[in-house]
Amino acid sequence: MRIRLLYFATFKDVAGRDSEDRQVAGGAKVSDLWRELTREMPGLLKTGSMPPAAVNREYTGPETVLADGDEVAFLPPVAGG
Amino acid sequence: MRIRLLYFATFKDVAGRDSEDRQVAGGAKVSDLWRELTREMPGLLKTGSMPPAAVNREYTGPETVLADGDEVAFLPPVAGG
Amino acid sequence: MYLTDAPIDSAALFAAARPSDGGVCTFLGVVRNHHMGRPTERIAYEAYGPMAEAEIGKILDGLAREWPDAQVQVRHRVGVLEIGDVAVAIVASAPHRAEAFVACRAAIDRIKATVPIWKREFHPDGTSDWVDPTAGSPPG
Amino acid sequence: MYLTDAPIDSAALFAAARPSDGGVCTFLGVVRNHHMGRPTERIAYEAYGPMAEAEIGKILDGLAREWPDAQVQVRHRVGVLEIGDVAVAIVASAPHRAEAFVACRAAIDRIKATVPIWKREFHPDGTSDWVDPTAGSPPG
Repeated sequence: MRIRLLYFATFKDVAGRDSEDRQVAGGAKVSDLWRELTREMPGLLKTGSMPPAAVNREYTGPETVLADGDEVAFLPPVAGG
Repeated sequence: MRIRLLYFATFKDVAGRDSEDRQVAGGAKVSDLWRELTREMPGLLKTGSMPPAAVNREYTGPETVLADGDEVAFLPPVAGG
Repeated sequence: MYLTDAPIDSAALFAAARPSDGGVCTFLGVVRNHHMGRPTERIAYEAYGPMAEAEIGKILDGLAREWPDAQVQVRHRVGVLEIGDVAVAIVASAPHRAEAFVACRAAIDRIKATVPIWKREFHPDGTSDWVDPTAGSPPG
Repeated sequence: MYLTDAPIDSAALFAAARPSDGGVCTFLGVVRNHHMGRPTERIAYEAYGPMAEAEIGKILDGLAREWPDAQVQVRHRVGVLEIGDVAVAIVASAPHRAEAFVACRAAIDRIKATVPIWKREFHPDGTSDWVDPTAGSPPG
């Protein structure tokens, strides 16, 4: 199945892009996707362990199972205000 | 000796004036002046016991001894803001 | 200099923030249409002018000692105000927000506690009375 | 609706106070010329727009439940801001000042904690970096 992945701030710099469509295995969890991404781009680990994740624009935990068409983002430390 | 007495807010309503020059005895304290005023105008007591007093535009206590030319005011409960 | 009988220009107060200030906390005290369950039509503010100026100055001196990084400005209206008019404006700016908030809150609390200013509320039924915050009213 | 790439019109936010409101507490987050001891020249704000809008909405819903008498408004800039520009404006109005202060403070604290907005600081030496508030910087 296919998800839409968004990159922001320092993660966008590391990835060199702001978004991509990506194939993930059926039943894959948020934490599985993060592991896969950090294998490809170890630079993502510079903010430490798995950052907060959002699926379809809502914060969610590492155990959330991804679904086809999900919009997924890992969020570097936020700094609004 | 002579002092300048100022009235504000509800005390101005009770006194029917906003200021007056007044003779006080040498050595008179703030509390003596208040007692004298409340004898003349018992309506001043409607805010309770002796209110905060100011001599020459500074808060002061009941034991302060008055001096010739002092500007004195008893202050009803303040309500700025 | 802290009291004025003209409308308060809040924008001018904001403009005084320094380039090093990252947080600006403002409090506006506004004439509201009710007090202790009774409707209010307008309010007349009266001050012991010279003493009020001096007291506000002392409060600002105290704030500067307690929160030296904060810069606090105060304006208070006197005269007759209508519903929605700004009676008092406090602008506290500081490098970080925590100090801006605490200095702003302390400023308005202390002004209400000690500055010789009084207000007479006028009600729609034609009556009026001097507000006595010590008589059990909620804080304004 | 909470994010904007145009200058924030604080006056318009003030104008939303209701006739029953006696206290208006405002917080302006302003771009300052320093951060963690380093000089700042300008800041670029980036947001995960749709999620940021939703998160601010949830924060406002939570504030309305906790302080039902307070009315809170929020605007947050995105894009490149210069020193002194307003990055975020919170206006909390309530019948009494205590609620206005606490709702305003809670609003900015929660916005900083969870809304997906990032800022890149540009320094006079030509370098730049993403601000990481979890890296031990003082609160802004």
